[in-house]
Amino acid sequence: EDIVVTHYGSLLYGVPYAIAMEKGYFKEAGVDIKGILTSKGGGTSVRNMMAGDTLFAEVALPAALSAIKEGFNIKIISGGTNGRSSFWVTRPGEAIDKPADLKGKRFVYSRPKSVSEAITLSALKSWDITAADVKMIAIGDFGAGLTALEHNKVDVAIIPEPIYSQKEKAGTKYKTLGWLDEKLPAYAQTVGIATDEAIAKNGPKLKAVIEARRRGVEFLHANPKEAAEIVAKAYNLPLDVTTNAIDNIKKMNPTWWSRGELAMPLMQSMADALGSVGALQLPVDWKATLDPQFVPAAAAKTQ
Amino acid sequence: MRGGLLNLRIWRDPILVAISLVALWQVLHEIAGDSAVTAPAPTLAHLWEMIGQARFLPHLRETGLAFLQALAIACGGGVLIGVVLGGHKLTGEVAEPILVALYSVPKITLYPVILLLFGLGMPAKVAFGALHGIIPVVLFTMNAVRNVNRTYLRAGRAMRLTPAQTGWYVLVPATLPEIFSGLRIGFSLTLLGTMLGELFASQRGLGFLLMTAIDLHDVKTILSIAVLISVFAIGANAALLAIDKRLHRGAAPEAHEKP
Amino acid sequence: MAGAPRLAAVENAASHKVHARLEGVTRVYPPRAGHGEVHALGPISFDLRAGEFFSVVGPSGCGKSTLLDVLAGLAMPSAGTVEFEGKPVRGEVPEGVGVVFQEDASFPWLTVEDNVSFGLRRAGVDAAESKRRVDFAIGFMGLRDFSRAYPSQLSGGMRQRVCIARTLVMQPRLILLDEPFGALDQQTRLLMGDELLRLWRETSATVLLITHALDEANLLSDRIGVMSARPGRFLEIVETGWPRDRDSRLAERPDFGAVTARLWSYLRGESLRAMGQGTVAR
Amino acid sequence: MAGAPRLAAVENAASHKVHARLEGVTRVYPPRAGHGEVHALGPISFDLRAGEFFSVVGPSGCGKSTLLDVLAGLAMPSAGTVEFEGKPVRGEVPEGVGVVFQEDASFPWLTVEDNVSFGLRRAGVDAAESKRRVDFAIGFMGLRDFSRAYPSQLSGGMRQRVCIARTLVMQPRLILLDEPFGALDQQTRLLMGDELLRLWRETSATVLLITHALDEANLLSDRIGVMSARPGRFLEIVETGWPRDRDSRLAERPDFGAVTARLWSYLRGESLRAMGQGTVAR
Amino acid sequence: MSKAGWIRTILLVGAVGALELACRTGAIAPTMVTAPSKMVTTLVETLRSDEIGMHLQHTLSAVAIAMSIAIVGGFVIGFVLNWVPFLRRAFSPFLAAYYAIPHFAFYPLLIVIFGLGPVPLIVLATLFAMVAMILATMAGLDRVPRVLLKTARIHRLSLVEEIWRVRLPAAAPHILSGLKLAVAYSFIGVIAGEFILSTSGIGHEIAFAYDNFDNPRMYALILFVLGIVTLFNMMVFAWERRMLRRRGA
Ligand SMILES: Nc1ncnc2c1ncn2[C@@H]1O[C@H](COP(=O)(O)OP(=O)(O)OP(=O)(O)O)[C@@H](O)[C@H]1O
Ligand SMILES: Nc1ncnc2c1ncn2[C@@H]1O[C@H](COP(=O)(O)OP(=O)(O)OP(=O)(O)O)[C@@H](O)[C@H]1O
Ligand SMILES: [Mg+2]
Ligand SMILES: [Mg+2]
Repeated sequence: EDIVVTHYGSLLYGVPYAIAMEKGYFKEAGVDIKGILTSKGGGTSVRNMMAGDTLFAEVALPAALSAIKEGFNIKIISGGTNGRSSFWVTRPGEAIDKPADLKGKRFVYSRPKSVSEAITLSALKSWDITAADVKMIAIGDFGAGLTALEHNKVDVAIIPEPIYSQKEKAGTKYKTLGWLDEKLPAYAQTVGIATDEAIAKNGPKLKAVIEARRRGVEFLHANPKEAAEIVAKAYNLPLDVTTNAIDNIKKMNPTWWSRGELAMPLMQSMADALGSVGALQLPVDWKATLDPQFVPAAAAKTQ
Repeated sequence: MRGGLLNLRIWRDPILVAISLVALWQVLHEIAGDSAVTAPAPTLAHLWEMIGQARFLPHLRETGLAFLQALAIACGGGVLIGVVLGGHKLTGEVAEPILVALYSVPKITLYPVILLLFGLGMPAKVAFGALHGIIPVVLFTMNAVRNVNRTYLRAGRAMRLTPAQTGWYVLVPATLPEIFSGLRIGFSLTLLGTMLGELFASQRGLGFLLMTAIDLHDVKTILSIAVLISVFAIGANAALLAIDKRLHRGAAPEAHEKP
Repeated sequence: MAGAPRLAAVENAASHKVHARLEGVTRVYPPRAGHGEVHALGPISFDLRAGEFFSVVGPSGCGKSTLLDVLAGLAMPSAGTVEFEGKPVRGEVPEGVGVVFQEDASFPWLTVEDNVSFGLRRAGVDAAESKRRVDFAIGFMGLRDFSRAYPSQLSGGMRQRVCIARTLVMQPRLILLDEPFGALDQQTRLLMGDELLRLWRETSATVLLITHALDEANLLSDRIGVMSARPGRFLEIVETGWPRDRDSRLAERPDFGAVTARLWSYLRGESLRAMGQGTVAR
Repeated sequence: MAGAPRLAAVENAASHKVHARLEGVTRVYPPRAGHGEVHALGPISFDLRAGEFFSVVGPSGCGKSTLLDVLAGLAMPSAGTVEFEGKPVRGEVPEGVGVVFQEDASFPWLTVEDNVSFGLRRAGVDAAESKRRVDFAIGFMGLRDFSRAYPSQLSGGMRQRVCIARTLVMQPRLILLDEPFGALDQQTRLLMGDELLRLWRETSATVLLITHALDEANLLSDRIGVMSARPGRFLEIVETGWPRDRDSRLAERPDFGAVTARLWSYLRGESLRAMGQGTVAR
Repeated sequence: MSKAGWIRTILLVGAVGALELACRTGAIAPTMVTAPSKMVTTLVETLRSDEIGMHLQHTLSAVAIAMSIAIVGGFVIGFVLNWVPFLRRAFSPFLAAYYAIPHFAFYPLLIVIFGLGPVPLIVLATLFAMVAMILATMAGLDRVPRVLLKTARIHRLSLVEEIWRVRLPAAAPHILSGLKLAVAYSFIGVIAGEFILSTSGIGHEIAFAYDNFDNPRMYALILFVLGIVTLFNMMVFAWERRMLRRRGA
């Protein structure tokens, strides 16, 4: 079986899967995962899962919500990652030290009505700054944002891990704005989804995937060093970068990699954020959206 | 024959251009810095290292395999369709506007349709590649066929050639330079299309490498892959040019007679 | 060319008194970009007898090439019917018909040799036989030094000779020639004419030759059709009555000049009419 | 054509005894695809006298068109020099030279009218004068019914006439014609020849005519250059000695035939040699 | 309508009908492709909304600029390359290879050089469209019969006149393949660029609908692009037909 994991091979959503693959957790749990497909963007990830014989996908929550809203026959069956995994940065020496300094600055985000826009605006709102006070610039992807930042075309950009660690290693200096989202409520980033058909037919396998992933997360917390090594190999990244990146994420948010539980409040706060920029119509009918039957007991307990 | 593949003279000028391109690259690097363009030397070193790694080969093979299939479809199908559309007036008038209009839509938007038709995996990649490359071949061939000297066609009819023979023995050789122009564009676009296919869903292939590199903002790897592909495409182009030159050497117009 | 399997042709020629027949044929070019319809030809009815040498003369633009197109099946008549060897010709060139066009129709991407052997190869003639015929034709056409040259390296007349060779190697039963010697000097014309006569005698093929040279028409033909100014019709079909076994020395006969003069007299008025006419619908 | 500003031409013709001069001119085509180098022409040295009518005859492929290209400045001689009106011609066509090519050179995207007025428009001839000349030329060439037709709607001979008209409306001082009447019937040829003579007399232009018809060369020319088989050289330059004020009735003179016969005798051997020759390097 | 037009219409109607049927009967899930009727109704709705005008204007102006530069520039460059053998030899292998370069990887670079406005988009589309035009121009100019060039020289045309009055019209039917591609590529370049680089324009709207799984809107907009492109193409086709008719094809 194949599964789809958004940004597998680059961003760190896929770490538990890489570990589970390496450690043979999938087999042990009763599912034979042959490959992990990556794809760019939530829209494509969901479509890929629906088109192929893929069992399961971990995709961005907004993509899952929109797809379900538009009548795609899928359900959210497990939690993925929660909270933030990236830094807001500006150029070193830039005088942005307090919320008031943000006024009139140029913020870069990936695409209109995306998570990055929603979260940025939510964070600003938490400091009583409105969209009208700043300049929001869509630029496609993070890389372009960094380039724009360096050339003084924008003032604040977002860097997710492991790009941040990689840049740091390469000697690029940024000034992080850690305080920016202090007051932001926690939110869910990615979730596990499956088609109704798979849910009906492949229940045990889905369960196994979620269970294997959970064990991956446990392992990650228990053996951070080895985990970093596994990721370095799977993602073809330098070991110090992965070590650093995993560290950073844990520092920011110890429970970024959830154990699979469906954390309602976190999902709700993401939905609210999206709703506030008009990317999602509220309210969400969670009943029709979720199918919690596969969340492993072990995960449910830790919640 | 002058113009053999080993002739130094025909390589000198393109090499000069290549050197200027590298110089331009260096200049761009100076302007834009590492976050947009890494410098030529370290990039090439990185590329060399990448190619050396054992894990690189499966990626290359994956893309190569898809590309070759797509290329065969784009070239073979393109010339065939081009000859038919150009040679048969009614078919051409009916089909051309539909083809061209569909082609003008960015292929990315057709991704769901491709998924529907070909599913996920190799067939979809091949289809994506062929879809990009075939129309230039069709258009160049078709247009050339339409403007073929009518007397050649009349001669063909007088010799009772079948439509297939007319196509193969008259229309194709008569339009070879245009067909090759189309093939050159088609070749490159097929390559691009195949990689685009890998951007959407993959676990292997150059497109996969490129996508993760973009995600990671790993400019050096992005450029390395771009250079690899460009060098390959340029080499293939030069080869196509050389073949083209040999094939229609008799019909080739003389160079301008300079006073 | 010479000494080729020609029995079939002879039999065929013998079994059909009429080799090709035109009945009430007209051709009107439809109106197109900037110009109204052009009534180019006819109505014309005439029989091409099996094995005869027929020439067509007429003023420029009178419809000679159009007639050839219709007869060869390259164009459909707007009205009337065409028959070849008893079967109707409708938009397709029948087997056994060879055509040399007025324009240069040599394929620029092939060498002289390959141009000449083009039809043979398509027809599946075996290699040895094909080579023999091609070599002969190239030599006879004076192109031996240029057999590996491409048409772009030839003079106008040489290219025309390539096209003649390409048609004759096929040994057609009906040979249609549209001013095949137009770009040749008179002496070469004579040589070619004699050879064409010899070939015609030997193979019993039927020949229809469009020419501007009245002497040539006279010398070569059994019958000569004189065409009127457009729309082309036969004003007169002149029977020469020359013996089958003739060559260019015929021109020395006293009655030879009389036939040329007769053609002249018919044509004088037509050419003037063709050049000065102002009667046709725009 | 007629009655146009021709004083300039007359003066010019008068001030140069020699209008164009070739000295030791040869032309060798370099080796290319499948064929070795071809020594097409020369060495040739001769003077074209101002105001004369000079014809060139020679076997097919002997280098006549090549000679014309060199003389017009369209091709560079491989050796030797070309002069026109005292100035060297080096790879550029001098002002005052008009050429009609052997191939069809009509512009397929222009109507007959626009083809004919092509050169006039850019030469800055004023609209009324231009229209007058174009109308005259089209009418004279028998194309009045087809002035708005495109070349694809014309017969071979009609297209040739378009090209002749296009050149003559420019009233060049040196007119180079490469078999301009090749696709025309004999009667039309005669008409055109007479008109060409009239034009030549009226404008004192110098004419160089390449032709295959010996009668025509004889009738029209002051001098006739007979070319050898390739590489083309003048075997002989025949002076006809006809009066300037001549026309086609000249053919009735008793001494007319003698000149044609002389041309014939020179050419017979050359054509045979050209057709059968096997001496040139591959 | 011409015979070809009728057949084309019948074919299209048939195809659309079949698709409609497949969608209605559920053979094709609405999550994959939207029924044509839905596309049209959504399109009408979309066109009624105010913002679409702005997007349309952005896209079309970028396309128009890119297309004009590409066509004129492509011809000029093609001509120069054809004219100077050294340049032709030097650049030929690189020209078509350009299409293989994954240009989307260079958006950051474009932003650095051309800023954040519409310029990078236009540059992208122009380059994409121009190369086809260059190649077609070169192939077309090779086809100009030598005797016509000789005629031009006999008339002592200046270089510009020769290009304009002889080479261009003689090569025009062959250059058409480049022109058709240039039209297509200007659209592709701008719209695909808008997917990523822009916050407005039809391309951005399509991408947005795509990401939000708003299939009806996405297909409606694609349909709209198809319509506009067809409009452009029809002008080219009409011109081609007229030209071919004159030249007797
Ligand atoms: N494709 C065409 N479309 C329209 N009119 C045409 C076409 N071809 C020929 N014509 C017209 O038909 C008439 C006869 O043309 P055709 O070529 O048969 O003449 P021809 O006798 O062969 O003349 P020539 O001796 O000059 O070759 C001419 O008036 C010409 O204008
Ligand atoms: N472009 C070329 N490249 C090589 N050889 C050429 C080229 N053009 C002409 N020739 C050769 O030069 C010789 C003379 O050619 P040219 O066209 O001058 O002959 P011509 O006298 O005009 O013949 P014709 O009466 O048949 O038109 C021929 O043998 C021909 O093969
Ligand atoms: Mg004709
Ligand atoms: Mg010649």
